[in-house]
Amino acid sequence: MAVLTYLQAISEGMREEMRRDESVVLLGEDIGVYGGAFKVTKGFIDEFGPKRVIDTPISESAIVGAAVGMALYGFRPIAEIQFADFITVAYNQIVQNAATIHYRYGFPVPIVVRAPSGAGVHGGPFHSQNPEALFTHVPGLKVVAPSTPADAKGLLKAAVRDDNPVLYFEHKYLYRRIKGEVPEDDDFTVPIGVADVKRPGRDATVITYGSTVHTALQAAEDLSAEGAEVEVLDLRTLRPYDEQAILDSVGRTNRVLVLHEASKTGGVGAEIAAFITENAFEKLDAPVMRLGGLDTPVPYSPPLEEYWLPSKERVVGALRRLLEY
Amino acid sequence: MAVLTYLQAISEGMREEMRRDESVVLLGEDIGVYGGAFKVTKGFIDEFGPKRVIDTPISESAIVGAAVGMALYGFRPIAEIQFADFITVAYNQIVQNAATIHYRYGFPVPIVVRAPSGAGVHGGPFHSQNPEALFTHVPGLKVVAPSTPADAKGLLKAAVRDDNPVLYFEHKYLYRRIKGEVPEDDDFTVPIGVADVKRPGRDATVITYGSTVHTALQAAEDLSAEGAEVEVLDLRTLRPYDEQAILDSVGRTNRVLVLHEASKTGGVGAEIAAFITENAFEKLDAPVMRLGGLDTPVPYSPPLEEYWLPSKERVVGALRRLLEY
Amino acid sequence: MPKKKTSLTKEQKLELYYLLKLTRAVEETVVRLYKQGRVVGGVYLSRGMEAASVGAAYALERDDILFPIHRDTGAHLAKGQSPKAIFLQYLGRADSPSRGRDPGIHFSDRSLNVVGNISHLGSMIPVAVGAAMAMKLAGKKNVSLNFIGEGGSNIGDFHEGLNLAAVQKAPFILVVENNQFAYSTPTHLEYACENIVDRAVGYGIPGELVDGTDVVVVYEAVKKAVERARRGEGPTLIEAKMMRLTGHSAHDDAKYVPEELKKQWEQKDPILVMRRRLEAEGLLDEKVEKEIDQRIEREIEEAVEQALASPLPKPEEAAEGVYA
Amino acid sequence: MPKKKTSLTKEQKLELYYLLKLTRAVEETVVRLYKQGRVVGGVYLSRGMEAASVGAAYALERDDILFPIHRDTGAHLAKGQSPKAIFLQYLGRADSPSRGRDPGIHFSDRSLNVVGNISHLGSMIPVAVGAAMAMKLAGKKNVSLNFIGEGGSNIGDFHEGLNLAAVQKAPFILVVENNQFAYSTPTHLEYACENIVDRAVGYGIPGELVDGTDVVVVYEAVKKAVERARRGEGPTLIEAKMMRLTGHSAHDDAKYVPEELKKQWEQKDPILVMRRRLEAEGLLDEKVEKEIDQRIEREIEEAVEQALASPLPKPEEAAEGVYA
Ligand SMILES: Cc1ncc(C[n+]2csc(CCOP(=O)(O)OP(=O)(O)O)c2C)c(N)n1
Ligand SMILES: Cc1ncc(C[n+]2csc(CCOP(=O)(O)OP(=O)(O)O)c2C)c(N)n1
Ligand SMILES: [Mg+2]
Ligand SMILES: [Mg+2]
Repeated sequence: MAVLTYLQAISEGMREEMRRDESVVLLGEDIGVYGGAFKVTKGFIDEFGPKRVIDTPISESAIVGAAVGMALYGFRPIAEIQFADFITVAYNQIVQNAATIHYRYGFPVPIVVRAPSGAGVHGGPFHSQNPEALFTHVPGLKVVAPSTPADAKGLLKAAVRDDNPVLYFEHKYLYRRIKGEVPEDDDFTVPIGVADVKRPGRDATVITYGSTVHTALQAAEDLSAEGAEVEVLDLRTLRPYDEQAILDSVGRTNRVLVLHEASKTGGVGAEIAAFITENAFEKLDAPVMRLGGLDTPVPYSPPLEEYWLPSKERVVGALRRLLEY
Repeated sequence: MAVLTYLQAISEGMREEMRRDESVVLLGEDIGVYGGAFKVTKGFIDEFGPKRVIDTPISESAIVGAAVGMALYGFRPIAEIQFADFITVAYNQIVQNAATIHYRYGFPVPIVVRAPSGAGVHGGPFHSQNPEALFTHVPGLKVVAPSTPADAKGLLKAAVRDDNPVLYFEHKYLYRRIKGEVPEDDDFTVPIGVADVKRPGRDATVITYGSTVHTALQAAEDLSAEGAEVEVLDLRTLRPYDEQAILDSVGRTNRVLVLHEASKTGGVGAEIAAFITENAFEKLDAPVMRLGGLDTPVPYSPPLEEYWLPSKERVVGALRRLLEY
Repeated sequence: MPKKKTSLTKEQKLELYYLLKLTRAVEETVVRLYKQGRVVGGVYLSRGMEAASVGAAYALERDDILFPIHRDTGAHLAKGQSPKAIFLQYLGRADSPSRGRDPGIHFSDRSLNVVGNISHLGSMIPVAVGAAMAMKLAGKKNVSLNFIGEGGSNIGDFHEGLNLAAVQKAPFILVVENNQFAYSTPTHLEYACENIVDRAVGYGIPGELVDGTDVVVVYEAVKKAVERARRGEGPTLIEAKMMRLTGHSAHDDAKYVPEELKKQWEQKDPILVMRRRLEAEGLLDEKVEKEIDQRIEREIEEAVEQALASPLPKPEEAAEGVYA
Repeated sequence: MPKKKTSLTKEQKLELYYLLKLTRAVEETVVRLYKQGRVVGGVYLSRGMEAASVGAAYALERDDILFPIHRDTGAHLAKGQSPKAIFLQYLGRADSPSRGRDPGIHFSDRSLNVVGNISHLGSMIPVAVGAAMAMKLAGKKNVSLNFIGEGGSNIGDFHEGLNLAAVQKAPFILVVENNQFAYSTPTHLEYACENIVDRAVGYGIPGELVDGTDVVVVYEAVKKAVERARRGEGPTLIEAKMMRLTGHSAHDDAKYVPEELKKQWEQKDPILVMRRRLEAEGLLDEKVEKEIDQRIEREIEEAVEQALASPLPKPEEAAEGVYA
């Protein structure tokens, strides 16, 4: 297996799918000659040409809408939103058009919307957002958020092969900071809807995804030194989420912290916590706790942004309370 | 007190606020001569003139954006979205512009966005939506959803007087079907953020809002005949929600069903259920249950739509399970 | 009014006339069913606008893709749809094209290359542009065509969609059905330009303003745009001017429309306009007219009967089919 | 290049020259701070574009409302903002206008009637239109002015905002800063019209294309639009053509821009253009030039010093102020 950065893994996943299947095309701003704002599509236009690597005007609603139209007529477009924050401009196309077509008319809409998300890079309120929970309420969408290079590649490839609209939130803080082994098998995919135990444990579970998987792993490491074994369950897919994996983990540890970088209120964690309470009430030795980013926009200045983020210290603190409950 | 329909109450609330405060203006499609698609602003243009009752082109993003701009310079605009379903077109203006300005710059943004929402009227997938949970994750917004004429008027007036962007989801099924006494005092408001016990009980609580308050009341009535006293707590405000009222009710009944018309997954109910579990775990004699619309778009044909809706029978069924737990 | 020369055959002209009348008859039937309480949802009519809807769709081949909007009964029919499908839709029946999920003429038909719309005005424009891009990329010579009201033409997606289509030289045609009102809103509150077609220059594409009450004129204009698109020369914006001769929907009496204006436009009822043309060209007499009317009556009667006999969907079906 | 007659006084012209140079100096200082690792976020520069930003804002009175966008350092300064505030912003300090919440020149100043932008291109257009509507409704004679890049002009809100402004005859001016690129994207991939200003006719408003490298020309065009707006005649679209003489942001080397093009446009550096004009008019000599440079140097030095001495915000402040 090759060792790749998270960013390289996404890139490789796309490249492989484009080589495998001519119907896979890319749409986005600056994705051609420039290779994308984060260089995820570097070299793609040379290999696949401008017909399949379509540099668009700045018009996210048209980008997603056009992707839907192409998907209805034989293509499998991957639309890139330059920063996830701007996905709200394309919101209507995603939640009203893409999400509902199959239910209404029975046509598959195989599009992927890639969106670099997340804070920690001093991007301020509009280059730091984690908008996944704006979509997980919407029937018809699939939402994924990988935390490792292998998952990033596997989920990308699965998303391209899926016949439904898949929102792919890639965390830009992880792009070059996280490296890992990635299977080279052309048909390696990570199935959508399947969670993954990133660290097994018996005393408590952190259910999380994306960047905070790493925060959770660090917190688990710290607590392990104190004798507490914390399981880290990486959801990977936020809709449809892996009910069985969640119930299994709760069955093992009986204590759960749900964690994400996005603001806490109304976040994905609410759904997960509610699901657990509803379906594993008897298994719980403590309340399901939640931890997320502050309920504010993401501020720019480092002291503010650091305070905004759910830090390892906060995760450890929450886990201590959970373990002591 | 006058007896008004839910629709009349909204209308009267707006009229009173416009008489009281010259800075209150309306923006929307067909709200002038026509008096609005649902006639909520009937006669307004005659009384207040076209300068304050602004008939706009079909461009919801500009409507909300312009409302924000007017709010920054001395006005208190009420923007009408003809059907709540179309609010997704204005999504970016609401969640990125309106919601964040105070945090970033300290300017109040006193706008109200009125949106007739809800199913039950055979409107199909795009005239039946309950989009409130698409907004309750967003810091900076307030979200209200009245169930009675008195609340409709009181919350409308409170929303107009609030210095923050308030999304006001009025349920169109209730418009002419629900009548009730409404205080005539010019300064009657229903405070934002305060829930209301619509029916007291001791055996279980239904926490709900909007149209399903009535479903819950009917279910409670049915169960009362069987000797179970179900409390109905009407949230009225979905963000910020009334934490204390929720905890108080859980303290009284120890059993909770969270109910709404919107699709269950990722809905407002998830946040409420998660909050309860986190903060009143010891008080719970049963898992917090949730009931909502199906996790699909709202279908058009009556048998499908009826099946989609969380019916009284389903509420009674869920409550029985809760009571027997 | 000087008539342009047209490439239409006699048969085609009579077919267009039949389609105009069929559209009118289908909609009148829907109104009847509505008044009988059988249509559960709203009814949006195209009376006065049939020429644009029929004429534009008639310029398409089967493999061209049609994106009709909320009043385009005529376009569905001109693309080959059966009245029965339309009735089934309004009645919300199990075997309607949307299986009871979407109301009225919001429906698709894969075999006819018709893609139904969401209600959000303008939202189909980028989707239709995408379909056009797909045709081009696949090396096909087909085009996609979408409609928009003059009211809907003020929404952001109109701009984004047309601009993208222009840059991509996508084989796309957008027909603006300018019927003087958006619901109750008169044009001077909708836009301040002379004509919506004035916007074409802002995308670097041709724009053509046509009499939207004359089906032949609309057909010719769209045909030209289709040929242009097939040649790889990119999109065209066409504005068809006409009048909505009914309320916004079946429950709207349109009191906000001045009586005089209504009267004036009644003279330009597309069926009258076409009848005058056919008579002038000697293609229509009482006998032919009667044959057409009888054919339509028969077709409608049969379709209504079959539609009414069709079952409603089973409730539990509501939960199915969210994902492919 | 024939110069238009201008109503500017000698002092004003020299002030404009000073503002151009100040803008350049402020940005160069920001780059220096960036390279020292003191600016935590991104840096977007306006080198080559100062004339449009400065010239447009200079045409406004204090009670007119300015909506600058991501490269409008010059507009902030021309509206009366201090360099210190800008440095504080980039450094994310507690007493910066946004209190460390928003980066760089994304900030507001109530006392100067400047409203900062969100990053979403075009999103401020409807907001600025609303501010203009507020002026009109309040019976004031003030206007609002917003900028947009030629890239951002392809987003839906451009269309919705301008159309609403036109229908409302709002005292609104939109200045398109056409700098040939949107990030790495050249104009032919952004739009297919000749000029962005061709879109004005589609809203029924005047459009004016100007040389965006000449601050006087921009000033005069905007001034005319402002006067028109004050007279109640509605919005104007102005397109200023120029070139972004740097990368998209401080980390972009802009390799995608042909060297020749860069060279060509270097000749039209707004500071050079204005210097030539002032020299031709006999308003500038070495002494005056030196005075200006020294003033700027002094101002910048002082501002940087003060800014660097300012504290960072307290972490806990992050949680405050979501609601009014
Ligand atoms: C984005 C959006 N806003 C509002 C509506 C509600 N609505 C439906 S039809 C209509 C009027 C449309 O006018 P126009 O585009 O001129 O088409 P017409 O109905 O006149 O054919 C309105 C406002 C909608 N469907 N979508
Ligand atoms: C809606 C949206 N999409 C994408 C971006 C990312 N982005 C920031 S600046 C920029 C290029 C803007 O080009 P233009 O409007 O021409 O302005 P310029 O930077 O050239 O001054 C892009 C794509 C954004 N800020 N907003
Ligand atoms: Mg119309
Ligand atoms: Mg540019």
